[in-house]
This record gives sequence, C-alpha cells and structure tokens, in this order.
Amino acid sequence: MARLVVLGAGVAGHTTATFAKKWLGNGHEVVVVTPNSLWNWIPSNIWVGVGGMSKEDVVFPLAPVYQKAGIDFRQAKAVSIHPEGKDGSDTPYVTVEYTGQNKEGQTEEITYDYLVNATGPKLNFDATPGLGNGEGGIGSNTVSVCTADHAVHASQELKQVFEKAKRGERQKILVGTGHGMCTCQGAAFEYIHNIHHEAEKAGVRDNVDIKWISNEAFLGDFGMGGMHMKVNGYVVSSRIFAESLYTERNIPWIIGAHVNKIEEGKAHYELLDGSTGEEEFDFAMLIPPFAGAGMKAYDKAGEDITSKIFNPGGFMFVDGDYAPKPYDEWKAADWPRTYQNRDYKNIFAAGIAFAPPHIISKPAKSPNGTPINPTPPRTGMPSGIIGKAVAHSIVDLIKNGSSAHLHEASMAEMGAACVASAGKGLTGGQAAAMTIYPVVPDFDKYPGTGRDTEYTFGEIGLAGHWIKHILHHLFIWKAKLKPGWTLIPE
Amino acid sequence: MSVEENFAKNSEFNLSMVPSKFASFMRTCVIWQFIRFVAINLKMIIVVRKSH
Amino acid sequence: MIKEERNFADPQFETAMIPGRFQRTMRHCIVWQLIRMVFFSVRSIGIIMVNLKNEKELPST
Amino acid sequence: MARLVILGAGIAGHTAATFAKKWLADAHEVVVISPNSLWNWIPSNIWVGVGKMDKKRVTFPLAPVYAKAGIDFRQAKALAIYPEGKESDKHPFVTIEYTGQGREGQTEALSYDYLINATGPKLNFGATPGLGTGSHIGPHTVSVCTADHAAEAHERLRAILDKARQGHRQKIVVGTGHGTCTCHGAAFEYALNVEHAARQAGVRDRVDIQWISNEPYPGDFGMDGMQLGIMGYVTSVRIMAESLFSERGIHWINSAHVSKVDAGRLEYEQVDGTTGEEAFDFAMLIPPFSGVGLKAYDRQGTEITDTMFLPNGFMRVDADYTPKPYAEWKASDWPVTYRNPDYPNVFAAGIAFAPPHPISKPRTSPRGTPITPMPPRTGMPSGTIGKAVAHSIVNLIREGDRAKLHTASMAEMGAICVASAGTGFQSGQAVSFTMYPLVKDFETYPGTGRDTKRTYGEIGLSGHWIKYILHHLFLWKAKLKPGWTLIPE
Repeated sequence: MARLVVLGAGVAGHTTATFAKKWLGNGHEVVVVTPNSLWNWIPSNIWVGVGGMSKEDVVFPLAPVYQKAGIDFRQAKAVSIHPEGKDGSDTPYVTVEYTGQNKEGQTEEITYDYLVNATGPKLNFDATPGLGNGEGGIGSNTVSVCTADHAVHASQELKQVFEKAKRGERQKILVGTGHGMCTCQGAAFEYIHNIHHEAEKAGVRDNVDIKWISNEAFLGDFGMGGMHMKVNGYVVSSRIFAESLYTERNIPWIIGAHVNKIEEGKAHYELLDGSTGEEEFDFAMLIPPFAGAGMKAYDKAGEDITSKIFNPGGFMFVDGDYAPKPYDEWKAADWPRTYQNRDYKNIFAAGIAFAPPHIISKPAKSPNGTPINPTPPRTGMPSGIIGKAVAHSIVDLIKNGSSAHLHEASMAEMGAACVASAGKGLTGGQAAAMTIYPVVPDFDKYPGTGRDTEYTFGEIGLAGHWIKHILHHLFIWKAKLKPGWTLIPE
Repeated sequence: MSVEENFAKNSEFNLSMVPSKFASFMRTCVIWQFIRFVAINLKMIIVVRKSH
Repeated sequence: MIKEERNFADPQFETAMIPGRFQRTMRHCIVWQLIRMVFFSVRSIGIIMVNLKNEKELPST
Repeated sequence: MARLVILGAGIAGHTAATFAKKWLADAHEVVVISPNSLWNWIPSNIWVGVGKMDKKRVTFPLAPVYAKAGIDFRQAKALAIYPEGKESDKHPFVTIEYTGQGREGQTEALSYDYLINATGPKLNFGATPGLGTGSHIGPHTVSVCTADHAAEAHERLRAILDKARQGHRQKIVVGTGHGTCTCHGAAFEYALNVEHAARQAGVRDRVDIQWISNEPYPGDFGMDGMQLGIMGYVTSVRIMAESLFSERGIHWINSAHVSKVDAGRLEYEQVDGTTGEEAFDFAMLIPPFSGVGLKAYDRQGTEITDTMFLPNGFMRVDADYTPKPYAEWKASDWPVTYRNPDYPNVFAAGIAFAPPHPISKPRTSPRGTPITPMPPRTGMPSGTIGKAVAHSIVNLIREGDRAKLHTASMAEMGAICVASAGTGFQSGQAVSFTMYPLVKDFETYPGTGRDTKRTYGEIGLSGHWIKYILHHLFLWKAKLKPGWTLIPE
C-alpha cells in the first residue's frame, strides 16, 4: 500500500488528488494537505469583487467531499520536505502544521511514497511597500481579488466608491498589477472591465475615471508575450484586440509599469523607459506578485537543501531546462513535460508550484535595472491538465513500478481556453472567449507568431459570458465530484 | 457616435478598433450570440482535445 | 506555413490585421465582390449627394 | 461678350472650362491655356508605371475636344498676371508663351474678364538634391506624376524584375522625396502595385520593398489619417494601411525627409533628428509640389506676386491665412468660393489655390527641417471645386457683381478615393474609401473630426472594378462624349 501526499487543494492539487484516488481505489492512500477548509473557484472571484456573487457562490467545504471520496484530508500548512527521510529512517516525509480540524498549531510528520507539490502561490504583498499589511495579507491602501475573502472586501470598498460617485463626487479607480514581476493580468483585466460594466449599470460611469496600470510591455501581453489570434477572419495581435476594448470603454492605460510604492490614495511607479510617475486613486485593485509557498527542504542529515529543490522564487524545479539562456535561444523544448523533480523522482510539482524555465514575454528591464516583465500564467486550464497528467504518472508508477511510462503535459504542446469576463448579466453580459494553442509559443513549429492561428482565436460577446457562467457551475460540479465529474474536461 | 469620441480623448486610443453601433448590438444580440456560443464551444472543444 | 503567421515574425508588423484564408478568399470571390461593389457605389452616391447638397450660393461681395 | 481665361487643363481647369462653356454657350468666350497638348487621367498613371496600361490609354489630345466644344485652346505656358492691366489699358490680361501649335516660343498678352488659375503643381524635383533639378526629374529615381514619367518608371521596373528573375536580390524604395510632400496616395498605390507586379512575375521573394514617407505613420495621407468604418468597427486608417503593408511584407520608414539622393542610395532625416540611409536598385519618390511660378504685376508694372501668391507659389483665395497654432485650426479657415481677395474676377481651383494650413499636424526635426505632409487637393475635390468656380463665374457674367457665388469648401466636401493595390480583372484589388468631410471638423464631429457613417473603407476586387470603371467613365467625361454632364465629379 503506497501513500500519495498532495500539498495544496487548488485547481492542480484537487484535480491530482481526485483522479489519483479514483484510479487507485482503496488499495492505496491519498492524503491532501491544505491550509484552507474551503475550495474556491478562483475565476469567479472577480464577480464576488463587484458584488455580482457572494462568497458562498464560489466556495464549498472540502472535508465532506474528501470524506465521501475516501481521501485523507488534513487542514494544515506544509512546512518542509524531507525527501531522504531522517536519521534512522529512509522514508521521506513532510512536516505540516495544522490550521484547523481542532488541531491548530500542532505539527506532524506525514510520510509519503509519492509527493505532489501543488501549493500554488504565496500572494507576496510585501514585495511592494504599502501593498500589503506586512503579514502577507491585504493592506488598507489597495484591495485584491485573489481570494474569495479579498474579493468580498473589494466589493464592499467598491460599493462605497460607487455611492460617492452617485452623490456627484468624482472617483478614480486604478486596476492592474502591483509589482513589475506580477503574473495573472487576466484577473485584473476581467476585474477592470467588470467595474466598468457595473459602473455603467449603476449610472455612475461619467463620475468614475477608470485606469489600467500593468507590468506588461503592451496591452494584451497577459504574460504570454501576447498572441496573434483570428478575429473576424483576420489574424491580429492581442494588443489591438485589448487596446480596442479599452478604447471602446474609455479606459486609458499605463503600461510597462513597476509599482514600487503605495501610499494612501497614491501609487508610485517606474516605467520601462526609466521615468517615474504617480497615480492617485480612490480605489485600487492591484494584483500582488506571486512567490512560492515558502516550504523548506532538508536532506537526511538535516542540512537545508531548499535551494536545490526550489528556485529563488520558491517554485520547485522539475524536468524543465533551467540553464540561463538569452531570449532568442529559448525553445519550446525547455518547458517541463512530466513535472517530476529533477533530483527526487517521487516528487512532482503541478500548477503554479512548478518553476517555469523562463518567462514567456520578452524580458525587459528599466534603465535602473528594475525587471519589468510579466511572469508566465500557470493557472486554470493548464493547472488542471498538468494535475491530471501528474496523477496519471504517479498511478502508473504505483501500479507498474518505477519502469512505468510517465505522462506528459508540456505547456508548449498544450492549448488553453480562457474566458475573460467583461461584465456580468444574462443578456447584458459580455466576455472575451479565447482559445490559444500552444500556451508557450513554439517558434520552430510556428515561425512568426509561435502559435497555430487556426486554433488561436478570440471573440467578445454575450456568448462568452454564457460560457463563463456555465463553466462556473460545471467546474464547481466537477470539484464536488458530483455524478459525471470525470466527463468534464480540465 | 458616443464611443468613437473616445478617439479624441487620448492619443494612445488611435490604434484601436472601436465597434460601431451594429457590432456592439451583435455582441449582445441573443440570437446571434447563441450561434456564436455553439461555434466558440466547438473551437474550445478542439483545443481541449488537442491538449490532452 | 501559414502566410499571415510568417508576416508577424517582423516586429514592425505587430499592430496589423492580416487577413486569414477566408478573408483573402472573400476579397477575390466574384459574387461577394459584386455585392460589395453595389454597396460601395451606393455609399459613393451618398457622398456625391452630400457634396451637391452642400454647394450653397453665397451673395457676391 | 465676356472672356473667361482658364490657366491649366488638369482636372480642375478642364472641368471648369467645359462646364463654363456649356453654360455660357456661344455668347461668351472661354479660353484654355495649357502647356500640354494631352489631357491625362492622372489616377491611372500608376498602372502605366507597372506596365499594365500604355500612355495612350491614359491620355488624349485636347485640341479636337476643345475645337468641338467651341473652347479657344492655346497650347502655352502662363507667365504672368496683370490683374490691373497697364497704365494705358486697364483691362486685365495674362502673358503666355506658346509651347506648341506651331508657335513655340512666341509670347502673347491675352486679356480676360474672369480668370481661373488651375495651373496645378510644379513638380519641384529640385527641392531635394539628386531627385532632380528644378522641375526635371534626375537620373537616380523615377516618378509616376506624369504619363511620361510613369512610362519611364515601367521601363526601369521591368529591368529590375528581370534582374530579380536572374536571381539577383533587388531593393525597391517607394514613397515621398521630401519632408513637405503631398500626394501620398499615388505612392501608396504604386508601392502596392509594384508588390503585386513582383508577385505576378514570381520574383517577390527576391525583391525587398521599402516604403519611406514624410507621414507620421502609414495612412496619414496628408489628411491626419482618418477613422473609418470597416467590418462593423471604427478604426484608424493607420491600422488598415499598416495591415496592408504587413500582409504584403512591405517595410516602412515614417516621418522621413529625404535630404539627398545619389545613384542607388538616399539619405533621410527623421522628425526625431535621427538620420539614416537606404540603398536601392529602383526608387519611385514623389517630389514636393509648389506653385508653377506665375508672376503678378500691378498697373505700374511693380511685381505684386507676394500679395497674390503665398511664398510656395499657390494663390491666395478666401481662406483665413493668419498663422495660428495647430490647436486653433478650424474647418472654417478653409476657402469656400476660391475667389482672390484682392481681385474679385480671379479665382483659383485645384492644387493652385493655397490651403490655409496643413491638415496633418505640422512637425519639425530638431534641426528645423519641416516634416509635414501637405493636404491633398487632387481628384474629386479638384473637380468639385472647378465646377463650383465655373458656376460662380457664369453667374457673375450673367448677373453682374450682385450674382451669387457657389461654394465648395473642403470642410464640407466628401471625397471618394479608390487606391489600387494591384490590377487584374480577377486578381486585382483596391482599397475603396469614402470620407466626409475632407478637412476634419471637430466642432461638428467631436470624436474623429469626420462622420464615421460616411467615412468608410474596404479592400477587395470590387475596388479594382470600381477604379477600372472610373478610369473609363472619367475619360469619357473629359472627352465630352454623350452624357458627360451626368457623370459627377
């Protein structure tokens, strides 16, 4: 009987755990370690952030679902990995610290045969002074929509801003990224357009200035170096697509910006050309940069081997090619395929937790040396696909031994469907529906745009909103393991 | 006419394609969007199948 | 190799809309282009009518 | 019996002359003075330049047409205007020098009651060293501004395509030869037609095509660009122009003043002060336009050229020429009747009238070189203005000084423009534009300065058909064949 320990119950971890359990049955053990008691469908948080949904609509308690599935659930935070065991035992284990289940603060060692690191990101608010409260939480100056609780807070603040605007006070809203190395521009993109939509519905749009600020080199980069997609029979850069949408909605943009300091009602930033500026606001939603969850690793002797297993950002090394190379030597083949740790073959990393070999956008620095470039998104559909492939590999390893064939899910051979909401409403809503193939551009296969324009496509309209709404229910259904959940693709 | 005034507000808006009244209407026209709904779903299913 | 993708390899061509196969075909589809010609002619007549309408008579000074 | 003298037989002059004669009939005299014996449908010259038409198909002799219409045609060049006559005879007159009709070199004084200056542009090749001297093109570049130039351009282009066929890489540069050029449309069409020709010849991959222009971006066209309706969107023509170049692999250099041309090499300066050079095997560079260099004298014989003409040689009309900063320019600055403010019996039509200011934003390089595209006044606006001026003069002749004048303000005038992107009944393409108004009017249209319902563009084969039909239609009209008056300008 083997034991698989999954750290994290986000899209990647939950997918890995549920599929592994389904395939392994009761013959083996699946343990999930996560500090949160609730599962959260993160893509819908932006709707919570504008008051279109309540927190209850986007979360559900994990414990009953795992109990029914026969998964051992520990509401705890992973602290360290000991892949070689310790003195007197070769069995690898992780130490965890409970955050719930009436064992708060207790630590425990959980041994594993196979480990999946799917801890997701740490929301690194501290990277920018004023962005957070110094404890990794959200500060009083800006709001966030990264968690359901953050989004609830954001919606309350936004309501006040709208009320002031209704009374005739001019309000300034700033949405974007709070640091030069942020990813997840998509969420901020959705949020700004949802704010615009809600402001119009509330009849206060004329009294509200909405502005975008982000670390992208151009609007529509999204951390993927932009993309060229089919629109109306033309192939266009996502830059035109995005700029058009912002123009249509009268949202000006500041681009290539590293937000380096937040004060009450004011954001300071540095631009790619080295110039600096500041922007005042009454309400700001700035996405924090992501870091690894901050786990440590120790060898048998108790020596710290964190830097061997994790990159300096705290993301885990897997089977990617991490040799530093200049931008034009980057290859699609550098990207990991199996997500197996390069040193410990029984450890895998899925979702945001794995270290990408390099960013996808073109790296850029300001003259002062500040790197200002979006880091690659690893959320949503790719997370799910990677989680499932990793589960598949581990199940085969358990069943067939170490000679088993590993399953592959390279982001350079993976497409993604992405629906970015631009306003909620059954008949008045809109969303940009995009498909992109592959996520990481492959210039050898597709010289020019790096992607297959037959499958890279974008369109905005009500249909996109319907899709996003259906996906919301579909994925919550799937995550709850309700009948037919395996039929729903990642 | 209302949205195209945006062009005048900001010079960086000049490289944009702003939908006319007809295009804006089609974006929320239920019948047309239902057709697009089916079309987009087909496209997405193709990409999902290619990715696994 | 698809034509429109090759063109995007040059950074100067980034902000362009390059027609895909369908658009390129439509540009040379005789039936569709006949319709477009009628359409454009109607538009042109509109412009000519406006020009005629705008030709005013001013008193000589 | 009054005499109307028209200087120039281009689109504006020919339109004015033929309509004036039709309306005035035999009761009054219409005299046309033009140094050229042939009428030329200039928009089709670009097809001559790629060898798709020969010179004969875009020109015809003027003399027989005018003889039939009863217009007095003098193949001569206008030298000077004497709007106050002489001390001895107060009747105004122009002096001309014959260039044909067996009287070459003879000069003559021709009195007039009304005068229309429709002399068009002087092709000022001399403005850029190496582009040419004076109004004559130099050996290094070609032009498509006249039918003869276009025919020569084709000869040289053919040689270039032959060399490419033999495997030699060839570099073609097309664009404007000076910082103050206008008429980008012709160069734009030529660039696309050359690309089309290279593709048809099967040598496109051995020919590099480079666009160089004084516009701030492709698609400015001297009109500050435009926002047009296309496929249900409103977008800047810049996207459309850049897309066309991108689709066809034509690179562009913007905001460039070509400062010097040598054999196979040109130097340019950009608005940000940077300089560069471009080697070429074949270059078609449009020269800047200036007035033809008419002089004017008062009764005593004192030169008054400066009061009748602006320094660039274009004639003052009823526009507001007060220098103003860009932000204060108004649609109402533009002329309405094209009447000279000092001499009410003198009018200017087409390129010959002085525009009050550019339409594009004027810019200068750090060294002080102006790099500003000048407003186009060709094609449809020329014809419309010519007809309105003829109308006014006919009224004046018939009804005296109290008569009403006709208006044709470019700020209230729409234009139709079809820019060829390659010929062929099935393989051709052209961009068809309609725009209204020509001069942006931000008071009436606060967004884009133009009415986007009437400003529209589309590319396709149908555009080519339209351009082809227009070619025949306007030649028919210019030849005054049956029904010519039904064809609008």
